[in-house]
Amino acid sequence: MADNLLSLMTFFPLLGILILLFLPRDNGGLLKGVTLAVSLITFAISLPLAFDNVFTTSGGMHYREFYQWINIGDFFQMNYNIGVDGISLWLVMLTTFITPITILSTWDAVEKNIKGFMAMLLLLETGMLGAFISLDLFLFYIFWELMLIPMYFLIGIWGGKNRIYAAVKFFIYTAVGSLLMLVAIIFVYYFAQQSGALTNGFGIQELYKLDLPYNAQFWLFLAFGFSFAIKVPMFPLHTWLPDAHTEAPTAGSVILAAVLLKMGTYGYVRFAMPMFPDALPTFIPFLAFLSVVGIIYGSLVAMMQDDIKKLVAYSSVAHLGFVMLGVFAMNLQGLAGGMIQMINHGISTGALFLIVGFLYERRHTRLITEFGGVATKMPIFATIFMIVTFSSIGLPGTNGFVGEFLALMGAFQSGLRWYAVFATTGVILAAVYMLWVYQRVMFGKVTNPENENLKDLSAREIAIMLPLLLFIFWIGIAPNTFFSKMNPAMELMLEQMGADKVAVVEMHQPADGHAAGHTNGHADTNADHQ
Amino acid sequence: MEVILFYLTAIVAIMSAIFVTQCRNPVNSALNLITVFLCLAVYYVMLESPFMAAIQIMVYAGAIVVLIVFVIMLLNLGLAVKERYTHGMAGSGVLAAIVLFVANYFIRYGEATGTGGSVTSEVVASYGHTELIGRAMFVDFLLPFEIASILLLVAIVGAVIISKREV
Amino acid sequence: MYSNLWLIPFFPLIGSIINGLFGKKIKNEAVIGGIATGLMFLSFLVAAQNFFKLLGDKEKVHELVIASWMSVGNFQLNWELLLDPLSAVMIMVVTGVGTLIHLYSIGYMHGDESFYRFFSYLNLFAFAMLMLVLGGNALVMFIGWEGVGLCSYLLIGYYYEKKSASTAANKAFIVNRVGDFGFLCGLFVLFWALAEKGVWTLNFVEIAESGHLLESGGLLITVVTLCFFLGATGKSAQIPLFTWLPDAMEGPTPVSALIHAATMVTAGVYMIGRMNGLFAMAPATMMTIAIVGGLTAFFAATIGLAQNDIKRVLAYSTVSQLGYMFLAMGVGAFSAGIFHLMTHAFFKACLFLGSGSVIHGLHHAYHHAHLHDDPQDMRNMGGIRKKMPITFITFLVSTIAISGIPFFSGFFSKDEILWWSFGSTRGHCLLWVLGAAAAGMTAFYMFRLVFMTFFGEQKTDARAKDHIPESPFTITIPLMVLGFLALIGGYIGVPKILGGANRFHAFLAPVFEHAQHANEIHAHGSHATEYTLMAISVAIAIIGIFTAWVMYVKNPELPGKFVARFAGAHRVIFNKWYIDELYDFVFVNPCKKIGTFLWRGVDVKIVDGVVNGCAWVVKGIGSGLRYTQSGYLYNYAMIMVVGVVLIVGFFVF
Amino acid sequence: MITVNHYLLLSAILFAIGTFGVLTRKNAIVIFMCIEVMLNSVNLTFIALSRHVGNMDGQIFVFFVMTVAAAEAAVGLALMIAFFRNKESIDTDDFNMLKW
Repeated sequence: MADNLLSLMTFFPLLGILILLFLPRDNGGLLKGVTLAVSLITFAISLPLAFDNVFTTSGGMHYREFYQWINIGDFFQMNYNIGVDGISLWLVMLTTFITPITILSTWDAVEKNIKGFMAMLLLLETGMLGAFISLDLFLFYIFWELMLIPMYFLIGIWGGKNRIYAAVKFFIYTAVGSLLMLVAIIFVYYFAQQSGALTNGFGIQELYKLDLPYNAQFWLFLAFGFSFAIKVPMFPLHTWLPDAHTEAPTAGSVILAAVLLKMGTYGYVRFAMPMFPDALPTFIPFLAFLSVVGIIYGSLVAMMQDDIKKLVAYSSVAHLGFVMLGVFAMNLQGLAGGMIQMINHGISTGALFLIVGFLYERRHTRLITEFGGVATKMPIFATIFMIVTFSSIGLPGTNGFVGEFLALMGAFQSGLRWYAVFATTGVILAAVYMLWVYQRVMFGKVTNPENENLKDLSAREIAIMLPLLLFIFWIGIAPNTFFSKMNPAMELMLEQMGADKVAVVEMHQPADGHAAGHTNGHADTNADHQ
Repeated sequence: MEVILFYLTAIVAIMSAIFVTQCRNPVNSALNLITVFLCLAVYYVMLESPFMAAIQIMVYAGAIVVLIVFVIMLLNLGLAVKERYTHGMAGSGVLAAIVLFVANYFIRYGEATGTGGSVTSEVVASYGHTELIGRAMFVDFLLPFEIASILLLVAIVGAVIISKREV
Repeated sequence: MYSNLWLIPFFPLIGSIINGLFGKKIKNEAVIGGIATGLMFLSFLVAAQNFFKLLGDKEKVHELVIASWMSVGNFQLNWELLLDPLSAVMIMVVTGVGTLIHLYSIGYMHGDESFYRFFSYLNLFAFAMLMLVLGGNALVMFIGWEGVGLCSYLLIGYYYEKKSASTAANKAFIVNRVGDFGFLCGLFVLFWALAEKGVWTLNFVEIAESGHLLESGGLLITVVTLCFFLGATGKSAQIPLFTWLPDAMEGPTPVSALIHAATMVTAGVYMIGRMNGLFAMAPATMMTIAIVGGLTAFFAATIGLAQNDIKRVLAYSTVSQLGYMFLAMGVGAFSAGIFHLMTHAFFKACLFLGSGSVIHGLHHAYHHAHLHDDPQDMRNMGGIRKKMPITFITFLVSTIAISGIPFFSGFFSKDEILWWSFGSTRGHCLLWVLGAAAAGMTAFYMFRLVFMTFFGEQKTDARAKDHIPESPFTITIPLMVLGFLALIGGYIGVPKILGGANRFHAFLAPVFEHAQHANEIHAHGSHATEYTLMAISVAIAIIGIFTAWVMYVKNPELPGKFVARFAGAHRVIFNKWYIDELYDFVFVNPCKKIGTFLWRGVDVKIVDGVVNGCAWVVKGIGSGLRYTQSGYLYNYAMIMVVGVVLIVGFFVF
Repeated sequence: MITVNHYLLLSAILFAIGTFGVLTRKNAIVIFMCIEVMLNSVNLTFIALSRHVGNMDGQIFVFFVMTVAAAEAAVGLALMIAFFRNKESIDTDDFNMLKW
């Protein structure tokens, strides 16, 4: 059992799909119940991971499984090579945690073809879990593409009015990135074979050890980075996100925000950055710049939205900017901030999409102007929305703060000081757009007669939100639960990324970085003082 | 003798082929097609492949053309001939000429390599053509043979499905 | 030894949770109010116990680590509390005034629909404020710092059905966020600067110990302290971020008293006091603080001259008084600043509660008479002193205290500030002039307020004026206690020159003295100068009071003439120097425009334009090429043959 | 003496005629027959060369071509019947639904 825990967890949802196939198509309750049960069992299977203390002591890969899969002699090998470490651990947990919640949230929302919908959700879960645990580059690519398909159908079949456009846009955007990545993967493999370094398929731990020439790293990082940047999404490759989010059904939006976007950031941490450490110093200023632009841009655009869902979508762009900035800081604080912010974003933004979903189910509109004074009609909803809003704003004591704070602190300590200053303005802007929308939706008098009969949250809806609220406070107050298991893995990863090669200001030594050109002014003045 | 037979048969084959392409009535085309097949069977015999000749007559002249004629009769096409039954004569003629030219060039300047294989006239005479074919087919080409049988099965099923009324 | 310190913030938190979750079920106002007030009082008792223990203790700095919070590599952060004289004073003020205001709220909020919500918020606020003052490292302090901002937001927007209330709440939070931006930047830069020296810490004690590693007066320390000061201006409503405080008066009056007068807004002052070691090392920042403080004191006082809303006058008065405190901090009179913070907490809380009592009475009267007049407009008041004698007396005492009349609490603290601003090594006589002028105006507008409200004819609508009752005892008891404190609170800090021992100063000395000595900050000058300055400031105050008496009691028509004479100046002052409009013009509207432009312009037109443009090009090519698909068999056959010929031909030739 | 080239030339002529027929005729069944002519010309080539090089493989190939031709005849004619049923015609000019 424990030997194959990860495989069991990953493929259990597929088993669920198999069960669904044999159930009658008309019995919606049964279908939903079975799906929920399957996702809950998946969660239960994954639980031992969260309680395993091996992660606190060792940063390497655990729960390894290795089987040969496609083996054409020396020409082509790929293996079923999976494992989990402190970095992927919480993302895996987030996935198994969020999926039952989304399934529960669609209880009344989906009417047509429930069977297909549920099957897609489960397929998506398998894809996401597989991508997080793959240690073989090619296997990763397969799962990466596998995620794309159910999401495409979720948007395209169960989406809103403009769903076809959104689904195609989402698909093509992502596919373009994926193809670039595929080319890069093939090239890496080719190169590894040439150098004779590869004995183990596309195993990333061996690819880490490849010493590619700078030129190759440059182009490969570009290809990988581009692909992941689309998924993150980083400015200016973000425009699929608002459309996809707006048109997707609530469950789709939640999973898209909570997990799928993390694929991009995770890809940077796991693949792009450690595999091509020499190219990093060249790209980091540029990427950090885009992250900061994303933060400010996303916030400003979010401010002016009239559709709540779009607002949340743009706020995602800003939040993920913090993640990326933290990751690019290339030090432990920044990386920890980035990683925890991924989880946070999954929880907070997922919760926000659920909240928008609640409103949408009641009123079938998402326009802010249609609402107003909802707080008087739905006090419990108002409270929950308020907590989530402040979590999204990053109020200390909630999860958002821990992530933003550490990410920014990391950035301040690295060569990204000036970027961090601008990124910090995002803290103000986040308050502006979130509070403004909260005011317009919840406060004031009920002006629209259609809002008179709004019902407060049902027990099911409260049950959906409670676990999320729990984690909002848990991460905010005792993040060490998470950090203690992430730290060893992050230290290893930073070593692999060659954190010392990048112009990071280490203790006792002032910045000398060539790459950190922008920061020189600041660092020099500091050096003068010494 | 052999030369005369070759040229005579060639003339018949070519003429019949032209009739196949030019006859107004499809039934006539079909009949001419049989002639072409028979001529080719003659050549197969001349090439010391009597089994292939037999197959040629049975499968092509026997089965396929019968099928074609059947369909023609079934659809009653013999009477439903339109005013214009051809098109693009000039262009197609030029194209066919070019094809011929290319093929001719190919034959003239090409070189058939690998001559002198194990299957000589003596071998054929001593073993018999049928046995040779059988050996090759059921020993060396067993798998393709089986696949071909499946192909035929699929084709039969497909034909039945397609020609069903509902489609 | 001080291990029960954590109980101080814990009690209100419990209260908040109980009332927040179960208040709706409890329903009984007495129970809800009792829980909130009782827990607050318990917290006060624990605070008092710790305070007196600290008084008798030789060791003045105590830290209590509760648990680890974040631990990432070298960065180790704990949930930790810090008790030293400074935080001891603050917890006494917060819990003491807090308890009184809780008690007051039971009476004031009587009959409110969501009574429990109010008390839940109020307790939550007390928790956050106590975390702020007790926080042992900058981040725990920041929790409190943002937490009070959150509660301020919730309480200002308490009447959320009113658009103006929710807008004011948003404004308060967002403007505070601007300050928080500064706070965070300061924190980051400080942490980085210290980490470079090998000290990875945010702990206040350790920061104070290793502050000397940074170069005194250097750029880095100036940047750090200026960033922190930006944070302080946001929280404490100083120029340029003061605009939110007057709007914050949309909240219920006890909120204004607790949050926007006594406690939260003084957080900035407290923070500077907490980091006095760093600030003392940055003379440029100190000067900035002093100038900003002085100017705020002055400008806010001018705006206060012309307001008619009773709470707004008090709000501007608060801004002005906070300016005083910053002036004190800026000139290095840290203990004087904290002293004024404390006395101000007493008399300003009393004033707000008194005004609340008046509003409550008027509201009651209007309600009785079915009128909808504004119960906060002073032009509808007058002559109330006979109706509400207790309110009147306590109000008058506090007004005298704020005006700086000798032997009331405000006199001692304000005078010490003025003296330091003149005589300190970091002071300047112009700062004194600003302060003194503001003091005169304060005396004027505060007495204008008293005269308009309590003296003269009753201008309240005739139908309502006989129904103004004195407030119930839950309201008057806090008033009396606070009035008493406003009267005598100054005696713990009587300066040496007046024969006192200035025990307050001595008590805080362990916190401030080191930095003052190390950076040569002290007030110098002869006793004669000090006496003279004292006399001048008292004279100015009396002139202010007299002017108010002349204008609002003796010749009530005088103000009208005055306004007519200086119409332009009055309009500017009445409209608060058009600062709000200026900010709208400079920040808010451009932000909105940029946002719209980025969305409609960049996002939709440029980025999506490129994306859809690619799709459009592909589509165009496709729709051109599709005509090659004629659908005719022979066309395809022809093309195929041509292709075969070409390919074979290519290989043949 | 008849060499292999004679056979090849003859098969080329037959192939060209078949091609010509495919391109010019409108009647689908006649086109089909022309294709059979082309296939047979190829068969002839195979057998001729098989003899020439002394190897049975070419003849086996012919066998498979015949198999395919038979399958094609079955399916192709079924298609024509189906088409005729819908369009009352097997004229290729009417086969133009698969366009833009």
